[in-house]
Parts: sequence; structure tokens; C-alpha cells
Amino acid sequence: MKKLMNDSEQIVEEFLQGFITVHGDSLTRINGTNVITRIDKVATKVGIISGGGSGHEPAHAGYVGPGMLDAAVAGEVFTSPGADQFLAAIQAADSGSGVLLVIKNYNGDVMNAEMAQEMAEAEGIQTEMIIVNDDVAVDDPAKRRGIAGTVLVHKITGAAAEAGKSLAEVKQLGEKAIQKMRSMSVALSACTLPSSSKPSFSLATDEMEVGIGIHGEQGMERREVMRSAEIAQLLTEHTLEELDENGSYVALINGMGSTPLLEQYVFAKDVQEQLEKRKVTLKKMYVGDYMTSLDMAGVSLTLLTVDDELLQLLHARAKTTTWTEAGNDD
Amino acid sequence: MKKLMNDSEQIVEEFLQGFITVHGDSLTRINGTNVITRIDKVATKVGIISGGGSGHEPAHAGYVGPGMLDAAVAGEVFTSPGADQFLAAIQAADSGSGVLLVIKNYNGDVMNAEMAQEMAEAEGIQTEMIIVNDDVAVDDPAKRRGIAGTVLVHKITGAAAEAGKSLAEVKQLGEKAIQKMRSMSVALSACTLPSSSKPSFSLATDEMEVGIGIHGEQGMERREVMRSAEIAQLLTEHTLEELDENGSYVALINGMGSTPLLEQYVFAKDVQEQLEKRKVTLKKMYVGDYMTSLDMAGVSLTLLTVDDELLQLLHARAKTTTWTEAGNDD
Amino acid sequence: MTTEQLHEWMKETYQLIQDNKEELSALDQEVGDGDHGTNMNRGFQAIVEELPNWAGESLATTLQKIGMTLISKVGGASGPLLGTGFMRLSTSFKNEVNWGDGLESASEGIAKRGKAEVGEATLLDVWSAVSKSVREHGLDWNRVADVSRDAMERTKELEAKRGRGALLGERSIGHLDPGAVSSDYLFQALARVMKGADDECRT
Amino acid sequence: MTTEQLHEWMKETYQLIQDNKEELSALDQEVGDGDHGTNMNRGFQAIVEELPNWAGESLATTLQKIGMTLISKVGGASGPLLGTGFMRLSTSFKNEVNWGDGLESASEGIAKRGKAEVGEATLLDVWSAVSKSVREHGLDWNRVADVSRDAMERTKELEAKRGRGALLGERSIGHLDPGAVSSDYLFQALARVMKGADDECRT
Ligand SMILES: Nc1ncnc2c1ncn2[C@@H]1O[C@H](COP(=O)(O)OP(=O)(O)O)[C@@H](O)[C@H]1O
Ligand SMILES: Nc1ncnc2c1ncn2[C@@H]1O[C@H](COP(=O)(O)OP(=O)(O)O)[C@@H](O)[C@H]1O
Ligand SMILES: [Mg+2]
Ligand SMILES: [Mg+2]
Ligand SMILES: [Mg+2]
Ligand SMILES: [Mg+2]
Repeated sequence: MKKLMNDSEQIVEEFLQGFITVHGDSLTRINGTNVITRIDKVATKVGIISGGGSGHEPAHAGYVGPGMLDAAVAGEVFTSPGADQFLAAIQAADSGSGVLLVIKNYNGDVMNAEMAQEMAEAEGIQTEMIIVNDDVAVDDPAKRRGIAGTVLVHKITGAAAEAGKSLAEVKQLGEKAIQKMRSMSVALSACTLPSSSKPSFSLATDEMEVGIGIHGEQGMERREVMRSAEIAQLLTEHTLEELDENGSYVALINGMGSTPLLEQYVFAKDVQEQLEKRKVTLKKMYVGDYMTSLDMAGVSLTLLTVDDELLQLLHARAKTTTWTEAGNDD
Repeated sequence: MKKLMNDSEQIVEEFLQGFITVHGDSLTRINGTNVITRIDKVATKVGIISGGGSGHEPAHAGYVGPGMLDAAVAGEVFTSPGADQFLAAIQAADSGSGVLLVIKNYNGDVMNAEMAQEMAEAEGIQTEMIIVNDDVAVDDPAKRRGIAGTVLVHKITGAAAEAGKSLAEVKQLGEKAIQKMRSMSVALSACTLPSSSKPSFSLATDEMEVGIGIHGEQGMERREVMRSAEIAQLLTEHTLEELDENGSYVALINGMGSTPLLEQYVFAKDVQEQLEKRKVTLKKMYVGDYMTSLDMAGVSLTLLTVDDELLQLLHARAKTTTWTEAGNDD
Repeated sequence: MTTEQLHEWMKETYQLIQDNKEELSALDQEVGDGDHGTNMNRGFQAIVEELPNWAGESLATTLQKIGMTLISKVGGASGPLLGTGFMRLSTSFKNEVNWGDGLESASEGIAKRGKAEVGEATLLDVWSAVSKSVREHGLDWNRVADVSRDAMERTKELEAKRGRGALLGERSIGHLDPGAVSSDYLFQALARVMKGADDECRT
Repeated sequence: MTTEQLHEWMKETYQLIQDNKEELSALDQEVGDGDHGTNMNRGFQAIVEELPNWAGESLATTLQKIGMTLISKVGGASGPLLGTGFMRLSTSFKNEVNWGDGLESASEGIAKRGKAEVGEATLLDVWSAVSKSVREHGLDWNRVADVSRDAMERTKELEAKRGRGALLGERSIGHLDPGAVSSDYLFQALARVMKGADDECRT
């Protein structure tokens, strides 16, 4: 797969430069780091940071702004940033009320974030961490990966922080969302790392991979490619399994990179039909490329059980380069 | 290329159903048509409509909403909708102040829109049409295709209409933008039509196509793949050639479908450097998938010479599923 | 022409298009965007499906409904052009079925709608050649079939000046125009249906 | 160990990693995400580039800077783990260079940071095996090299329980752990550098 780039080793650096070229009116990059943060730092509020490997754009820089993240760290492609980078993000996001780290459940991300927490505590910055593990493709919850549902956690914790809640409260809301949220993906084609010329795995022309990770990690099974309606059924079944059958839901349909919106909305219709069949109340659906895997083709479904509290936080005002929400006062 | 779909012949129908499932709070589909329109029709203002073949999502339905389009028509994939569909969109958008059709310069789109205009005139609805032909890859301006720059025309005419300008004034502003705007694309890989299993054309692993159209129409030349910075130079040169050297510019960088944002922002940086080298003032850059070609990999660059009037219209309030702008009163 | 013959004409045309759908799209992939077979198939399928509902209608009304269906269902560039052709036939046949007048009016309508001229390697070349032949030599259906085929084949040597093919400039030379090929199907089907009718009369 | 030997160790390690970068990434593609070669190469390249700037520093300070560089530049899972290892070595060597204590402390640090145990098919298996061997048999560098290689090779038969490989469950059996392979390079390089020094002393 050909890439629009100059040098695979500089791709993240050049991305960040481009990102600030385009969004420099509201966002800035902390000197000497890969941390993107808001220019207009809020005086006293809990800071929310996230981050991880690059290759998932718009995650995570695309979610920095009022109502969502205060800072995002970009690692190398598919590689967790180092602890020093997470620390810089914590420092940028702290305004004295503490900082919440929203971390996806990968060994690297968790370890680097933990080291950064230890360094921050040594500086007297209060931190808490929540670990997103929404991917039900993995059986053992301790090993479950964090995937697209993470973006909903950004939104919920970001809105809670913006509303002036304390670090403990914001953390608790984030954990509540994580508990009530499940995701699962399928891949129709593999992604190719900028540093490599070959795809990260290979699928035959009639094959798909069920339960793929956002780094192309192996899924649950490889099987003959299914129609959108069948995929919707499969993913709905798996994600609903551990959730409240009679609940109200928000669904996030996430394109993995090269799946056209044309197809994503077809899938959205199929998911809606699946939920309707199960008499589940669908409050809101999000469709688009929220957390990609470079140029992988495929889609993930996230279901989140919502109550009025979570719903209000999801609808609250936000202004980032990817997710804007007029809020209730509009 | 595998597709996330059920039936290639139903893909547009199912897309529209999905689109309304997701955005039914603000948008609606006119019964028996492929027209998406606003629920909250404004009592008196010039209506703006656009449309064309599908496969370019988020264009055009993604631009329907306050401050941009009043209605969008979706044809079959890469096929202009019939005149009856354009007529339905005109009827939906008309509130007595007339309707402007923003049409891309393809024989089919123009002919169907013209027929619709004739039908509308017969019903007593006043219409005007502007034809976007921003693609400088084609020498003869009469044959130039309309590509991603069309989205800027939606924004500018949409804002002008929202501001209460007359049909003649809105048309004149749209034509001004078209005159001051040029675009050009490159493809790194072809797209595959839902109805076909083969790519629409083929590029060797080390080849790219310069000047590709948004339906995979042949470009200016096929050549060895270049680095992002070289592509930026090539496209900047071609697009600037016919524009005011000392002007102020807005740039739109448009992903063709499967080019990751990671790469698009690298390209944005390279374009910015090219403009800086030419001492051109860059007022604003937009980056993202604005007008795609299914799953094609590649990018287009649009440059628009702006004055205060156009800039203000670009920044004016808009609320569509793809383009939201808080506006000046935020 | 009776309405039965008109129905036959549509069914025969649909058959030819259906059988050659892939080929039409392949031709369109060479000079355009590869959808011509799908477009035409969608349009004529809709017509053939509607025919039973139009059973009691006059010739002119049926032609008008065919035109409207083509405009609505074919879309693209060929939809409004063929639609205009059939609308013009409808108007012309309102009082009297005169193929010379009807085809001339249809060709003029297509040329006007497409801002096209003969010789620009489009479907107009086929319509116009047939129209001229009928005007000059009367209703010789064998000749109509030959003239249509010749005009269609000539688009291979011509440079396309309208439609997507025009973007290729000289590179369009050597490719048949897909719209000309499908319009040729239309006239081959018409000739066959009308010849059959003539033969029946003769017996 | 002198700081010169430490510098040599880093350069030899970088050489091995550079030469086997693709292979490390290929191994990581089998059980993980395919970046381990790139990650390690980025980290050790940065270290080797920095070495001249650290010329006057003590052994403990140099080890600490190596640790910080690994944390900062390698990233991923291996960065904080190896970084922790070197930070622990640094602390341990502050007063006295005792390899038994140093390697034990490093292994413990890695286990704690990774919430890992020996036998889970990770780089810890290599660190821990080497640490145990030195504790039990003293500074026999040939033995260190053998023990490291054995531990590395054993990860092939083990089911991965930590890191991305753990997602594969039993399917991880039959694959070498990429982190174990790169840590083996580290100890092969260490043994070679220290053996060379021993040989020099003996002559
Ligand atoms: N301006 C025009 N005048 C006459 N015929 C045209 C014109 N533009 C296109 N055509 C005809 O339409 C055909 C293409 O139809 P089709 O593929 O269905 O539509 P599109 O080009 O919109 O994809 C061409 O082969 C040509 O015969
Ligand atoms: N929790 C852990 N404990 C010990 N070692 C681990 C752990 N997680 C990962 N590793 C080691 O890290 C290696 C992978 O490193 P690398 O590929 O650089 O990072 P990532 O897995 O983040 O892509 C594995 O092969 C394994 O040896
Ligand atoms: Mg990694
Ligand atoms: Mg078409
Ligand atoms: Mg076509
Ligand atoms: Mg890895």
C-alpha cells in the first residue's frame, strides 16, 4: 500500500506539525514533546488526558478541546508513548484540581501511564487513571483491549470535568461508562504500517476477521465474509450479551479507516434493525471514523447503556476538531 | 475489494435509510425520493440545493443543515440523479425566495439539473444554477470537472442565503467563489464500485495518477509515486497557476476515501510550506474527507482566493452532520 | 406502430441490454465511469416492469411514460438524453405516427439537451443517422438496422467531444462510445419488431 | 564494569538490534503488532547517539540516562520494562558494581512494572534466568550467554500470558517472544563485551 508521506520515521512528527498548522488557532503542541493541548487552559477544573500510539487518527489529538480532552499524547505508529510524554500531558492538563488519565488496556499504554503517574505524584500533581477495555472479542476482561468506545469515555469524562465535578467524581463517571460499554470489530482488509510495505496480516478475498484489534491484532475467528446485516447481527449479539437487556443505548459505529461512509451508514441501518428486533431503546447513534487503524477496512460497533446522567454528558457542549456539540444552551 | 453492504443495487437506498436513522432529529428524507432535507425549513430565504452521484460521502447529504444546503439529492453510485429527483429537492428547498442549484460540471448532472429547472419554472419556482468546475487537471475550462472545492461553494452560498441575501446575490457570490478557486487531485490507488469486484482502474505498486477525477476518470499523467512534499509542490503549482499570486488563500485538503488523516495532515504541512515558500497568505486550512471517491486512496488540494466577504461567509455559523461552525456570535 | 409493438420494442431492448450489461459498463470504463450498463439496465428493467400497468394507454402516453421513466431511473447523462428522445417521439406521435418527423424531433431534442453535434462520438450519432436514413429512404427497417450499426461503429474512429469521453481528448479514439452502443440496441430491437410486423402483413 | 565497557555494551547491542530489526518486527507481527524491531532500534539508536554526550558521567548516571532514554524513546511495552531494568541497575551500582544484586533488582522491577511472572513468555524470562544464573554460579559470561539463549528459546514452547501475545492464548505457543529475543541480544552483547575484558586481563 502506497502512503502519502515523506519518511516513515518522521510521519508522526510531520503529522503533529500539520495538525498545529491547521488548528493552531485553538490548539498547541508542547515544545519538545508529542503532546497536543488547548491554548485556552481552564483555570480550575479536572484535567482529562488520553493518548497512545498513532495510526488511530482522529484519536487522540482530534478530541482535544473544550468539553473533551485537555491534552493528548501521540506515540509512534501503534506504539505507546513513553512515560515522559504522558507526564508532559499531565503537567499541561493540571490546573490544581488533578488529572484523569483515560488509558486503553494495552500493556504498554498502562505501564507508561503508570510510570507517568508516579512521576506526577512526585511533583505533587494528583492523578487518577481509568482503563478502557471495551473489546468483547477477548474473553478475559483483564486482557480486553480498549477500542473505539474510548471516545465515548473522552466525551463523558470531558463533559463532567467541564461541569466542574471533582477528580473522584469524574473518575467514577468514567468507570461507570466503561462498565456499561462493550465493543467489537470486524476487518475486511488489513492495514499497512508506514514502516512496512506489506499488510500487517493477510485476508483472502472472501475472508474477514471477526474481533480484530485496532492494531491488527488477531481476532476471534477468520471466516467467510458476511453481508452487512449479518455482521450487524453478530456484533450486536456479542456486545449486548453482557449488557442490560432492557436498557437504553447509545451506539457508536466506527469506520476502521478505509470503509466509506456510504457503507458505514448501511451498517448503521442494519444495527438499528437488530436493536429494534431485540426491543432495545436506541437513544442516539454516532457514525464515522472515530478511532481508525491506519487504512484498515472494517467497522466496530460500540454499545453503551445510558441513563439520563450519561446522556446529558454525551450531549453537553464540546468543541474539538472532530467532535463538536452545540450543547443544551444552543 | 470487499464491501460492507448487503446488495450493491440497494446500497444507496440503505445508506439513505441509515442516514435518516442516525440524523432523523434534524434531517428527513422526502417520501419516494432520494432527497435529504432539513426538518426545520426556514420561512423565507433562498434555498440551496446540491447533489449528484453517490459514492462521495459525506457529499452531499452531510452538508444539509442551517448555514449550508437545504436539500441534497443522492443518485446511484457515480450516477447523476434524474431530473425528477432534482425537482423534488428544489420543491423542498423553495420557500418563495427561489432556489440555487450548486452543480458539478458533469454532463449528466448539468442536464438533469437543467431539466429540473425547466420543470420548476413551469411550477412557478424561480431557480438559478451555478456550475462548479474547479479541477485544473483538465485544460479546457468548459470540460473541467467539479471536485472537492464544491464543498466550499456550499458553505459560501449557504451562509449568504442564511444571511438573507437575494437569489441573484447568492448566485453572484457562488460564481465569485468558483472563479477564484482551483483544485487538483492525485490517486495512489483506485476505487472499486459496489457493483463490481474489480478496481475501476489499476495502478502498479510504484505508480500514482496525477489529476484523477472523483469517479476514477483518467487524469493528466501516470507516473512514479512521489513523496508527500513533492505531491504538495505539484498540486500547489497547478492550482496556483491561474490564481492571484498576491492573494490571501483558504486551502482545502480532501482525502479521497482511504487515505488516513495521519497522512492528510503530513500533506497539509507540506502544502503550507509550499505556500509559505511562495509568500502566499494562508488564512485557513481544512483537512479531512470532504468529497470522497468510495475507497480510493489519494488526496486533492483546493485553493480559494478569499477577501473579507468570502472569509466571513466561510466562518459563518453552520450546523450540518459534517461541517459545523460556531459562527461569530459564539 | 401499435402499442403492442411498442411494448415488444421495449422488451426486446431490455433483453439486449440485460445480455450486454457488463459489456456496456466495460466500454464505459474505457472512456467514462463504468456505469452505463447498470444505468441502462436499471431504466429498461423499470420500463418492462411498468408495461402491464400501462396496458390501456395510447401510444403517445406510453412513449411519454417511457421517457419519464428513463429520465427518472437511468440518471447520468444517458437518462435525460434518451428520456428527451422518447418525450419528443410522444409529442410527435400524438396525432399521427410519422417516423420521419418523430425521429428528427427526437434527434434535435437530444442534440439540444446535450449541447451536442453529430460526429462527437455520442449516442446522438446513432439517433441522427437513423433519423436521416428514414427521412431519405423511408421505413426500410433493414436499412435502419444497418445505418444504426454503422453509426455506432463509427464512434470508434471519432474523438469524443461530449460526455466523460471528451476528457480523454484524442485518447478516446479507438473506443466505441457506450451510449452509441446502447442506442444501437434500441434501433436493432425496433427494426426486428417492426420487420416482424411487416413480414406478418405480407403473409 | 567500566563506563567504557558500558558504552561498548550499548554499541554492540545496537548493532545486533539493527541487524535483526526486521526479524524482531516479524516475530512481533506473529504474536503482537509488528513494531518491536522498530521500537528497539529507535531506542538504542538514540542511546548510541547520546553516548558521546555522556562521556564524563559515572557508571550509575550513565545507566540511569540509558534507562530514561529507553523509557522515552522505545515506548510501547518494552520501553518502560527495559527502562525500569536499567534504572534499577543504576540504583544498585551506585555504591558497588554487584551484578548479582543489580540483575536481581532489575528483574524484580520488570516483574513489578509488567505485573508479570517468570514463565509467561516475555522478556522477563530472559532477565530472570540470567539473574538467577549469576546469583548461583557467579560471573561466568559464557554461562550467562547460554542461559540467556536457553531462556529466550524456551519462550517458543510457552503460552504467552502478558503483552499482546497473551491475546492469542494457546495460539501463541510455537512462537518466540520478540521481547525475549531482543533481551537475549542485550545479554549476548554484555557477555561478549565482558568476556573480551576478562580475556584482556588474563593476557
Ligand atoms: N452532452 C452529451 N451529448 C450527447 N450524448 C452524451 C452527452 N454526454 C454523454 N452522452 C452520452 O451518454 C453516454 C454515457 O452515459 P452514462 O454512462 O449512462 O452516463 P454518465 O456519463 O453520466 O456516467 C455516453 O456514452 C454518450 O453517448
Ligand atoms: N506485562 C508485561 N510484562 C513483561 N513483558 C511484557 C509485558 N508486556 C509486553 N512485554 C514484552 O514486551 C514485548 C513487546 O514489546 P513491543 O512490541 O516493543 O511493545 P508493544 O507490545 O507495546 O508493541 C513482548 O514481546 C514482551 O516480551
Ligand atoms: Mg506497539
Ligand atoms: Mg455515471
Ligand atoms: Mg457512465
Ligand atoms: Mg509490539
